[in-house]
Parts: sequence; C-alpha cells; structure tokens
Amino acid sequence: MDFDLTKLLFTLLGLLIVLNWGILMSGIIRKIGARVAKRYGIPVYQGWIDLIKNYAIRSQITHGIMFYLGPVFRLSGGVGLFLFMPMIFGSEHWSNYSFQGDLILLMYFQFFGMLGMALGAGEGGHPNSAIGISRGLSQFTTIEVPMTLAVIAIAIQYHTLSIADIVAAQQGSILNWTVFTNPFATVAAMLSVLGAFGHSPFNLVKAPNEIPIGPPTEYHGTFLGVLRTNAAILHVIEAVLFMNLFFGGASNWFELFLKSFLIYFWSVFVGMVFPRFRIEQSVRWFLKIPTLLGIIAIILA
Amino acid sequence: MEQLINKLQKSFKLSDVKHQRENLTFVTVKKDSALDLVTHCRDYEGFSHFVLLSCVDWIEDGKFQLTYLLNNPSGKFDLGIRTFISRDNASMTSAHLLWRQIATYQRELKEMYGIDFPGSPRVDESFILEGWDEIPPMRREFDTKKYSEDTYFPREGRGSNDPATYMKSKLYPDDEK
Amino acid sequence: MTSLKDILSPFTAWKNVILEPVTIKDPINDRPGAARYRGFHKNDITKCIGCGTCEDICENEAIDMVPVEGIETKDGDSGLRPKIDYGRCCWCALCVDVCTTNSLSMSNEYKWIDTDPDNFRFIPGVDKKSWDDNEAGWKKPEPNYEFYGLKRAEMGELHPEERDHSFIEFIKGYSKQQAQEEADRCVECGICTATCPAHMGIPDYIRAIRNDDIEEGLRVLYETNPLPEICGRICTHKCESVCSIGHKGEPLSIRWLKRYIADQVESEHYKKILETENLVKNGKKVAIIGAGPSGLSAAYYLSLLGYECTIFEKLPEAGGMMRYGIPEYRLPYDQIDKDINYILSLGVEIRYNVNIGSDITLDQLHLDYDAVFAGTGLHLGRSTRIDGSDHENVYQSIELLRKITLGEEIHVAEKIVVIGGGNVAMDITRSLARLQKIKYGKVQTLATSLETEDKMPADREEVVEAREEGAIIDPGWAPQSIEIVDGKVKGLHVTQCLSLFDATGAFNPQCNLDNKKFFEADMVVESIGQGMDLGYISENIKDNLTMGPRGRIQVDKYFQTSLPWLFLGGDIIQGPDVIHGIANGHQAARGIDNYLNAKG
Amino acid sequence: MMKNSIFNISPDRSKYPEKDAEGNLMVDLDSQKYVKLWQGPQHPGVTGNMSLELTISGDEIIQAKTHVGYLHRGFEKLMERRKYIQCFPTCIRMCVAEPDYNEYNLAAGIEELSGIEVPEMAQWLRTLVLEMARLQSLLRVVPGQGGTFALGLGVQWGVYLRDLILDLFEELTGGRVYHMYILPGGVRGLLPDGFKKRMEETLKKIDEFVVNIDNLMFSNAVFKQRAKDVGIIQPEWIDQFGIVGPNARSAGFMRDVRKDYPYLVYDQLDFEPMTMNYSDIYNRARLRWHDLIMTVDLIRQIMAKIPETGDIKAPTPNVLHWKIPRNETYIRSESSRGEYGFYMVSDGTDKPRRINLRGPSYVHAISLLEHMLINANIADTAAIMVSLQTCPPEIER
Amino acid sequence: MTNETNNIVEDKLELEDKFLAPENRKRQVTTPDGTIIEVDPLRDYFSDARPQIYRPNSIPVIENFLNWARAESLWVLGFGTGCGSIELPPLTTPRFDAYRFGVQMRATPRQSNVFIISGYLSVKTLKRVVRSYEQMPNPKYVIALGSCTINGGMYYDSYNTINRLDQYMPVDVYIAGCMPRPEALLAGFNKLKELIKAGKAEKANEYVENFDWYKANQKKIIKDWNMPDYNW
Repeated sequence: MDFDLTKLLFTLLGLLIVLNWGILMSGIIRKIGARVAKRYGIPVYQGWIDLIKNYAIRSQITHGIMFYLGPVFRLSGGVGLFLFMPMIFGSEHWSNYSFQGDLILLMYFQFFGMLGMALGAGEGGHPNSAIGISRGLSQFTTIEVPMTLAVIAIAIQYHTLSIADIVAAQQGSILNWTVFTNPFATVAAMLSVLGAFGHSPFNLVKAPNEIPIGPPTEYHGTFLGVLRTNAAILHVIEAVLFMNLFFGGASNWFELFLKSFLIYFWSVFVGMVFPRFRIEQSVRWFLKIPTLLGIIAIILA
Repeated sequence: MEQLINKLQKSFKLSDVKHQRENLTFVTVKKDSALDLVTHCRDYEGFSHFVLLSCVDWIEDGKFQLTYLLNNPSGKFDLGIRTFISRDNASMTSAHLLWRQIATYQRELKEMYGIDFPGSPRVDESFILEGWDEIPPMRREFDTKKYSEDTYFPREGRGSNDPATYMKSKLYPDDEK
Repeated sequence: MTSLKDILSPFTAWKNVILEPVTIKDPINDRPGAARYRGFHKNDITKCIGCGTCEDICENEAIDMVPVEGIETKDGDSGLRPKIDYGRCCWCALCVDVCTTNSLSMSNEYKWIDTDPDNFRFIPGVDKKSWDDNEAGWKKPEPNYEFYGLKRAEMGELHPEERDHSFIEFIKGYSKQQAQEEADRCVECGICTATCPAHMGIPDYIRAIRNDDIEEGLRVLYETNPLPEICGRICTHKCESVCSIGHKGEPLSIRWLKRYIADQVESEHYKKILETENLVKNGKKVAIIGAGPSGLSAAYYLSLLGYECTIFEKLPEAGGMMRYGIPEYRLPYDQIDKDINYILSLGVEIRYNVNIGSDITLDQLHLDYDAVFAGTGLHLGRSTRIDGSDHENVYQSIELLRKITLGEEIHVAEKIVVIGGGNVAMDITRSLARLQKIKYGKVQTLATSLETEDKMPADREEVVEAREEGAIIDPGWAPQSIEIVDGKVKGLHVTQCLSLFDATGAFNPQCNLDNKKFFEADMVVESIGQGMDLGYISENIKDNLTMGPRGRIQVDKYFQTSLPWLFLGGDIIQGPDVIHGIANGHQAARGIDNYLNAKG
Repeated sequence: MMKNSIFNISPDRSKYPEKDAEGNLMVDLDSQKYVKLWQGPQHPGVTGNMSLELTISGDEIIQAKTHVGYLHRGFEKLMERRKYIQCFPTCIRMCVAEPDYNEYNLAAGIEELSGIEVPEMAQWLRTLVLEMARLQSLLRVVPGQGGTFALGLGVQWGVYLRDLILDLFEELTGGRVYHMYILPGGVRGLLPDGFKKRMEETLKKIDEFVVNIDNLMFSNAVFKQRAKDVGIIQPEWIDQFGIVGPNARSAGFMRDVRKDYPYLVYDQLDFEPMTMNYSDIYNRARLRWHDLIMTVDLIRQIMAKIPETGDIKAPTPNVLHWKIPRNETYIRSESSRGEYGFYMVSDGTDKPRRINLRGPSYVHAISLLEHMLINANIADTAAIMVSLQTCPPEIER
Repeated sequence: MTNETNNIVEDKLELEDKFLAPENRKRQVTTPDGTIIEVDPLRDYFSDARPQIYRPNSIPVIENFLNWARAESLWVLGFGTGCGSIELPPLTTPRFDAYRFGVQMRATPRQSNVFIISGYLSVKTLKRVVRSYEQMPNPKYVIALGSCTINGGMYYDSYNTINRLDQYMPVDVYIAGCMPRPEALLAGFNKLKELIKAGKAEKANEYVENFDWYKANQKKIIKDWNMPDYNW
C-alpha cells in the first residue's frame, strides 16, 4: 500500500470526529440517565472539561514503566480498532485502513487494550486493580464467546471476513440488515454488547462500591485523560462495529451518529435498571443464553 | 419478677435488689458468683438474649461496677446483674463462651477501662483507639478536656468574663473581698 | 427460573425520563430555612442583660461573654454580650431557650463560607450580619416551655382577716421544699450581686439552699451581712428588681431565701458554724454611735478583726430604725434580738440610753477610743408644710412608729389619711389600720401619694397587702391643704399630680388644679421622708468636716470623713435603707481597720 | 442451590485454609494463596466510616475482621462531664442516620430517674418524630440495598424522598439532620400550621415510591439472583449473637420493642411488625420494605389521632442544675435497626455517671458480620453489610 | 507491618544513616511558627517520595484556562470522615444534583481533586485522611465542613478528635454549620470555584512548602504510624 497523505489526514480527522462524538454521546447518555433518576445531571459538555482537567493535573505518580504503558496500550487498542474500521459505507475517505479479513484483526484489538490495561494496572500494585483486572479478563473472555459465535455466524452467512463487504451485503433495503436476516446472531451479539460497554449488570470490573474503580484505580491525571480519551473512542467504535455488522452500516456521518448512539443507548437502557452480576454469575450468564443463541445462529447459517 | 428473685436468692447471694420498673430489676452479686448467676439465668431462667455488658467507674469507692444485662424475650423482662471488682489490676473472668458478642464488649472494656478478661478472643488487640498510650480514657481520673487542650491546641483568641466578677471590677473595683 | 415479569418490570423506571426532574433549580438562593430553622444567631442587644446563662448552658463552650463598646455596665446589665464561636457551636438553640430575657434568637440563614478559620466568631447584634433582620428562625417555644420556673414558690401567709387586727408576723417563711423549689429557679448569673449594696454572694447562698447545705449558706450570708434575719424580712431587695429571671417571670424571692437560711439555724449554733468561737483581740477600741444596721454591721466586722467595740445607743433597745421604724408584723422583735444577740455575743459592748452630745461628747469618744463610727440614722420626720400641717392631729409617721414600738399610747382617729407613697408610709398605714381594726372594728385609713400607682416607691406587695387589709391606697394626688374646722381636722384637699420632675430632673411637681379631691379625715399622718439629726456633732468638729451636697457630710469610699478618726455611715450618708446601712458598716469597718493599721 | 454443578465454581472450603489445634485459621500470607484486602475506611461500599480487613482467596473471603474506631469521639466520656441537658446535643450525634432515638432514650431515662410525667401531646409528638426518623432512615436503606449491587436509581429516588422528610423535620423541629426536638419533660414545639397536609403530600409520594421500588428492585431478575440465598442468618444465631430488630424478625423471631415493651403511645396504634422465616439479603430487604409501608401507615395513624394542641413540656427542675439521685436504669426503643438501648447510671450530681449506648450495630457489624463474611464472595461484602444495616458511629460512639 | 519488621527497619537505619540521601536523613527543621523540630523522613513520611512543589503554568492565559477547567470539574473523594457525610448523598441525588455544577464523586483519591472533610476527625481517621490527601494529585483542594474542623466543635474536649484541621493539612474553604446543609455545601463549592479561577487555590503547594511542620503536627498526635503494607 502506498503512503497516502490524504487518507492519513482523513483518518486523523475521522478520529477527531469520533473522539468528540464519543464525549458528546456519553454526555447525552448520562444526561438521559440522570433524567431517569429525576434529576438534570451534568452539562453535556462536561466530558470535555473533565478531559481538560485531567490533562491539567500537574503531578503524576508512577509505579514503573508498565504503569505508563498501560494507558498507551489501551489507547492503541482503541485507535487500532478505529484504524481498521470502515466508518461510512461507500466513502473513499472514511473507510480508514480497512481490508479483507479486518474482522479478525478487530476481534483481536478488542482484546488488546484490555491486556495492556492488565499489564499497567498490575504494575500499580493495588489489590483492587489486580482483582479488577482478573475479573475483567475473565468476563471479557466470556463476552467474546457469544460475540465470536455471532461473528462466525455472519461470516458464514456473508462468506466474508471484511467488514466493508458485510456492510455492502446489507445495503438496499432495511430488511437486508443482519438483524432481520440473522436475528439469533444479532441477539447474541447485542447481549454481549452489554458486557462490552461495561455497564451493569456486567460492570463488576470497575465496581466502585467494592473495588473502587477497579483496574484504573491508581491512574490519575494524564493517564486517566488518556484512558478517558480511549473510552470515548472505544464506545463509538464498538457501536460502529455492531452497526456495521448488524444494522446495515452508515452511509453518512449523521446516520453513523444516530445508529451508534442507539446501540450505545441500548446498553445504558438495560444497565440503568439492573444491578450488576457477580463475576461468576456474569460468566455463567454469558456462557448460557448468548452462547446458546450464537450456536443457534451458526447452525442456522 | 419477685418470684424469680426469691428463687435466685436461694442459690445465690443477691444483695441490693432494686426493682427499677416492673420489667427491670437490678441485683448485686459477688464477683465469683456473677458468671454462675449469668449462666444459670441463661440456661434455666430463659434469659436467652444478652443485652449488654457495661462498666461504671466508682472511683471514690475504688471499684468498677460491671453490669451484665440479660433479657428474657419470652417473659419480656430484664435482669441487670451487678458485680463490683477492684479498680487496681482490674480483672474479670471472661464470659465469651456464653454469647459470641461478649468478646467485643470485653475488648472494649479492656481498652476503655483497662479491665482484663484473660482468655477472651482478641482482647488485647486495639479496638477503637489506635496507638493509645495514656491511661484508659473512660477511667474517671482521665481528664479528657485537659488532654484535648494539651494535644490538639484549641484556637487561640478566646476569653470570657463571668458577669458577676466583671460587674464587680467595673462597678466597685476597689471593694475588697 | 426467572419470570418474564422480573426482567420487564424494572424497565418501568424509564417512565421518569419524560417527567420533569424534581431538582431545585437554584438551591443556593431558593431555599430559605424553615420558619423554625435553627440558623445563625441574632441578639437583641438592648434587651440582653449579659447574664451569661447562654454561656452556662452551652455544652461546647462556644459562647464567651465579652465587653462591648457602647454598652455600659450598670445595675441589672453586666455590660457583657455573648460572642459566639462558630468553630464550636452546634446550633442546638439551648442558649435561645434558656435566655433569661428572650433577647437571643436565631435566624433562618445558614450559609457562611470563609477561607479564614479565625473569622468564625462574632457578637450577634453588635457585629452586623446579613441575617440580623431575618424574621424567621428559631424562637423559644411558647407557651409552657421553660427551662426553669417562672413562678415563685408559694409563700405561706396569714390571711388578711387573720392578720388585720394583730401585729403578729404574717409571712410564714419558706418550708424546706418551698425554699428548694425557689432556689432551683436561680440561674446563678450573679447580676444581683453588684446591685446589692452589700454585694452579697446571692448565687452562692442560693446554691447552698439547693444543696441543702444550710451551714454553708449561713457562712456566705455572714460574709457580707451580719443581720440576715432582719434583711431576710425587710430588706428593700434591690437584687430582686434586677433578677434576670424577672425579665420573663417573677424574680426570685432572694429575700425570703435569705430568711430561710437564717430561720433554719438556732442562734446557739451560730458561733460554731461561723467559726467565731475564739476571736483574737488586738487591743484597739472603736466607738460606735447608734445600734442601727450600719453600727451593728461595723461592730460585727470590727469584732471579727479583733477590735473591741462599744456601741452607744440613745434608745433603750438596739436595732435603730429596724426596731423603731418598722412595725412588728413585718419584723418581729425576737428576730431582731436573734441577730443582735449574736453580734453582742462576740464581745461587743452596748450602752443603752446614752445620748451623745449630752451624756458623753464626741470629743470624749475621740479621746477614749481609737476611732469612732457614727451611724445615727434618720429619726426626724419631714413635714409637707401645707396649710394646717402644724395642727396637733397631724403627725409624723416616724414618730408614731417609734411610739408603737415603745408601747406608748398613740392617738388613733376613726378616719385617717396618710400622705406618702414609700414603704414607711405603707408601714404606718397598715399599723394604723390594725389599730383601727382593734379599736373600732373597721378600717378607715387612706394613703395618698404624689406618685402614680406604677411609680410609687413602696414595694408592690406592700401596697397589695395594705389593700388586702382594708386600707385604701389612692395615689397620684398632690396635697394642697388640710381643712381644719373648729380646730379639728376635717380632711385633706388634693389635686391631681401630673408630673414630679421637670425637664432638668429637679423635684418640681406639676398639678392639674382642675381635678380636685377631698379626703375626709380626723387625723393626718405625714410620711414623705426623714431628716437627720446631727446635733451630737459639736460645732468645733463640724467646722472641720467637709460638707457635700444637700447638707450631707462628705465621706470617702471608706466612709471616712475629713477627720480621719471619724467614720460616718448608714442612712445619714446613703438615705434610708437597711442593706445600704449594713454595707456601709462593713465598708467602714474595713476603712477603720486600714486607718488603724496605718496609724500603727 | 445451583443445580448445574458445572457452573458452580465455589470451592470446598472445608479442608483449607487449615485450622490449628485451637480452631484458628492458619493463614500464611506469604504462601501466595491469600490476599489481604482492606475495605475502608475510604471506601464507597462500606457503610459509614469503618473498615473490613478481609483475607481472600480468589474471590472468596476466608477471614474477616471489622475495624472500627474511625468515628470514635468518646461520647460516653464527654457526657460524663456534661450536665444532663448538655448531654442532648452531644448524644444525638451518636448516630447520624437516626439521631432521634438518642434524644428519646436519654430523655426517657432522665424522666424515669427523676420521676417526671410527660404530657400526652408531647408523647404523640415524640412518637411522630421517632417514626419520621425511621421513615427517613428506611428511605435510604431500602433502596440502598440495591445500591450495593450498583442499582443506584432507587437510591436516587429514596434519598430525594428522605430529603422531603427532612424538610418536614426542619419545619417541625428546626433542624435538618440533628433535630434536638425531644428534651426531658417534653418536646420543643407543636405541629406548625399545615403540617398535616404537607405530610400527607409527602406520604403520597412515598406510596408511589414503594410501588416503584418494588418494580425496580424486588421484581428484578438480577437483584433476585444477587440477593437470594446470600448472607443467610441462621435462626440459632439470634440468641447466640444477640441479634435484634429486623434482622431477627427476618429469621422468624418477633423482636420489636414497640410491641414487646410498648412505650410512648405505641399501644394506641394499630400495627403488626412482619416476621419471615428465612433470612437472606433479599428477605431482609423485603422486610425493610414492609417496614417502610408500615411506618407510612403508622405516621398516617398518628396524624389522624394526634390531639390538636396540648402541653408540650412538663415542668422540670432548672436544667442548669438538675441533679438526679444515685440510680440506674436501662431504656430501650426500637430504631429502624432494632433495639436501641441506653444504660444510664446517675450518681446524685448534675452530671450522669455513665451512659452506655447499646446499639444494634454493635453486634451486627462486628461479631455477626465477621461470622457471616466467611466464605462469602467479596462482591457481596457491601451487600451483606448493608443488609444488616450497620451504622458505625453507634458502635464506637 | 509487624513489630518485627519495624525493628529491622530501625536497625537498617542506624547502619545506613550515612549512606542516605540528604533529604532522607534525620535533621532539624524550623517550622513557620519558629520552633525547631526534629524530622526523620524515613520514619515520618508516608509517601515513598517527598511531595514536590508544582508551580502553576507560567503563561497566564494557559493557567487561567486550565484553572477554569479545574474549577468546573471538581471530583470529590468519596470519603465520609464524619457526620457531614450524611449530607453528601442528598448532594448527588435529585434534590440538589451537584452534578449540574461539575461536582462528581470519585471512589479513589488518585482521581479526586477535592477532599471534603465532613466534620470531626478522630486521630485514627486523620491518619487515613492524611494518607488519602497525600495520594491525591496536585492541584488538590480541601473543603472543611462544620464547626469541628474550625475549632473542635462539639468535640472540643474529646480525647480522640482533633480541634483544628488547619494544623494538619491546608484548607481552602470552611463552611460553618453543624452540619452544614447541602445548600451551604454548594455555596462552598462556588466559593472554591472562585478561588480556583482566581488562581488562589494553591494550598497543595503550601502543604509541600511547610511539609515538615505539618508532619510534625501530625506526628505529635498519630502515635501508631503503621499502615497496611501496600500502597492503598
């Protein structure tokens, strides 16, 4: 592949858009969540202020080199996901560096950040982060099971591992979306979304009233800023991934915003009203219903 | 209640029986028979609920008063069993085997009054205080105000006047008394 | 297995998303405290008397009593004001509830943010704060909510029908329970101490009553007052007029409590309790003229210091005005004797029926004694000098009272008018009323005074009791003339009195001449004040004395005249008042001691 | 409980950690098998300011120690040097969640020791205040159980309603959290105008909340999974540990001071505290939810029966020097956590000789909690603690 | 840490005294009020490293902008140290909803900027508070609630509570009350925001500048310095 400056610039611009949309989106979601609790909640722009504040923290305490690298790994996981994710269907500029078989890479990148985090947080030496990491990894592994099953199902269905191709296959009519063509896979994947976004009932990883904040408990200031930046990107990208796989992708930015918002909102919609599972309960849960659905999806496909 | 006391009177030497309310009576027994009485009441008189173990410092008599307050949930009455122990080298038989919670009370009494309960679990661990090296604070000779003033320096700049003395100094300053 | 309801019903919570949030838009400004909220303190600085009760009840020692500029210390006001430390306060409002004057209250303001912790101290009412004008906020709950009794303990009294024909003491005195009940009301502020001329340790002896420690009480009494039985009955109790409880309710009956202590102790135990069994004499001698309160007081305290005292008394018995000016129903003679006998038992010598000037001269006393104290009292009556006041049936109250005490026969007419509104006027009114009752079976005594009822100098209860006993009190009239027809007194013409003092404060009664009245009477008694008789002081001494205003002899704070050996005290210096006399005597005793010690 | 044993990952703890001859656990932290985990005092999941020292193996607790004393202010010492009236502002701070029981117990104790009768109106008002205190506490605790499982919504609603009750408290007593309303002899004020109306408005909102919280928490599949069969109190522990109040009632023991030893005007009110016969977290939360409904009902009854006006305070000795002869007593009342008792000793002076608080948390949070946490999952610690409704300030005072 | 390990540390100290870096050696320090105290860094300081002073950005525009962000995003450490913590839930729930003003609760000191000392501090808690405070990143702010932090409040004569918070850590804002209502707390946040925006909330540096004095005060009352043996 030749070096293409325009593509790089568009990719960076896309990253910027995604980042800001991520911050705005979580702001809106939190505001909606606050409404359920009968209050007004934060201003929608609070996310940016928090981010600036975090970068404005003067002192950084380190627990070693891996401690530095943790957020970096995490960020590269998020950015990596972004890089290989076609954002807008049919757009030359906004398809980033997607390629045939990118689906497999994305599955890997999803895990990559978590592992990086594990290394960094482990270095922090705080037992809460260690417990959080071990829970996070085991939960993430089980989330991946139905997710992978669903992906395999649609890969079988569409005979491709390229996201762009999957999106392309869903064009035409709304009925062509995977959600209608392969409902079992979609349901399995949507259930694993609940875990992927880290809202209750599957947020034991960060359970504040047990192991405060979990893995990032030692991170502060700039580190936390990086983590939060990554979270903003990751939330959008994961939503975009599901959008691409199951909801027909997006043909313009507006459609992307809307669909990613709705997918993200789904996890909040559930998370708001359900308490969190214990780790073995959530593992058990993921290994039961969503996995079963995923297997059904594969069989049907 | 009267009947019960009369009954207990036969096997234990009760003194100072005081019927405070129709459902609350205090009795005093000797140190050696206190726990026997407590055990007897638990096992045979239906006092299955242990309410509290408390200590009163009668510094003028040189004694600690230990009060075991038992409750009979079915009869709905309480019996306070008092016993007096010496303030010097205060020590009492541990009752932690009777009810699980007593160990906590004994830990507290050890820390706050310096009463030893040999054999009580974790009785020597600090319970509420941390790094305390003064005399046990609930003992009456411990002056908490003085300790606080010496240790935690209250904010300066306060000062008050007694109205009577102040008026004296203003109105008849030369008056001797 | 989980039912579908268990999965779906939680989602009902999402209905809130379309409802308006319940959040308060601007909580900082929109939420004043409730009407009863215990916010920051306010103090009505003019009502506050600085009694310090708030300081006493504050469990956090958050309140300091501090002097405030512009507020003078005076009788009934210590001049101190509470300063509250908000580094201590817990807003329990006990200080508000206990406040004796209801001056302290709370606003409903509750926001005070500061970066300097030393700023959280202020004097409410003096340091201006934004909440000073807040109407809402905690006030003491009403009614029937008090931290101490506002009503006096009931005092046993003889019923008017029982007492109006005899001179038996009619105030029975407190029982132990009543005394303790009354003593319990005291808040121990000590405002009264300064007002009491003798500066008695009032809170201390009241505390002794509460603790049922009568002996301690007696010791406190005798520190400043050697005549507790007498004072406990007829003291003018200026202390009660400033009692802080009096702002909300009835002031403590400090006088009766004093009497209670003295009543409880038998006279034979006095010496033991007061530890005066073995007084050491120092060999110096002091002569005291007049066995009145000041003379007795001086004699007592001088004896304690070891001086040998001799009292010269003109009348056949000791007590002065207390015996000869106050009727027996108020102050029985045996009680006077109890106090005096104790003083005499300390070795004080008393010589009765000795008239200084004629029997022995002052100069002689000067030679015979190291110092002389004179407390001779005001034994001369003053006349109104209106037309007819020189008639023989116009009497001076002080003379009549003396005669009653001496047991002499006095003229009691069927209808009597007394001119005067003071305590002496009430005494003679009530004495005459009793005599009338005995003689005629009915009371026809009327007392009138210049002052209107609310300004009458007599004690309130005297007026009330006099009325109970059948006397008529008709104040607010200025006597104009006594009508005499055929040489007999027919009555008194009066006009309405509008004001007593002019703008400069001088005594200058203004009358409404149109509003007249006529009191029928066969006998008129004048009781408008007394004068002193300094006849015993020879001219050569008088010439050496510096005179002060209003014809009085000038003395220093130790009642020492310009002749260093001569001390004067009591009514002739301070005006008629037992407790002043006692205080003077005590102070003069100190002065004499100082003087003689300095002399060597 | 779990039928499919494939997914049951709880290991068998009957063999290890090994116990020594005296039955103490042999926990060697250097063996790498165990981790020592401190929860608190700076910890959002711990009720109040206390800490748990947990020894964990994996996600499982094998040893727990409660550490208290972070809130120790020496109240009992401080009260020994305060006059009786001065004890009131001090003692109410012994439990910040429901200060009124302190006020009531101390006042009732002083009244009993000095033989003062409280006017009827004051008795009603006291009952009202105590029930309001229970209500505001339950409004925090009932949804708080969901909060420990990250179901924060209920807490948000509950704390809002609690605030409305606090507003009513403010109107009635002048204080928001520390009310200082009950004093020896009576109370400090009559009902303000329109109080009953505003109370009814608030109670209506609470009625609504009761339904909402039932939908959100008690009919919630995840909540049920988390709360059922966890944190069980065995019936035989009730007497062994001295468990009182709702925790005992959930295990089938009727322990309610209001019924057992009626005080104030509770004998004129119609109520029946609930008992259950299986005490896990879910049932205890459910029991408190029923208590909440009962409390609302009790307040309605009080509002209907309370006299219009009357004396609020009996005459008392002067509070500045109120002496009580040597005597002792034990006063109890039913707080939302159970029997709340004051052991009071007077010695003839104007200051108490000893006031000893017996709070329900004293046993619940220490001996019972330490026992219950063994073999529990660390994710459930906060839930177990909250389900016992522990309140650290009353433990350490 | 057990006593045994303590002894080992002590033994080491004697041996290694001369090998220590100068800032870790025992030395005498003059406090702001003029008294001279002895400081032994290895035994007296909790943190591994002595805290540093972080100067504000030298470019006013940038510093103002950052201060604005810091002021509008106040993350509060969820540590209920005393009674006042009962008023923190109302603050974050519908009635008062402090989130509107950029105030959020955080569970870990590392991510918090504001420490609300909610009332009295017992000695035992003070130790944890100091520890948490030192873990918070610079800039950090302290809000002191109620009488107890100003001059001891109710507990002025208690043997177990401190009287003056400013002796142990620098305080930005005091709020009067016992306890202050949530509204007062919100007003306190406003005041704090003002201070931050004006660049006057540099108390974290003040703490470092007078570190030895603060430590001496803390050391005077905290007699048991043992902490759990990991960095929590």
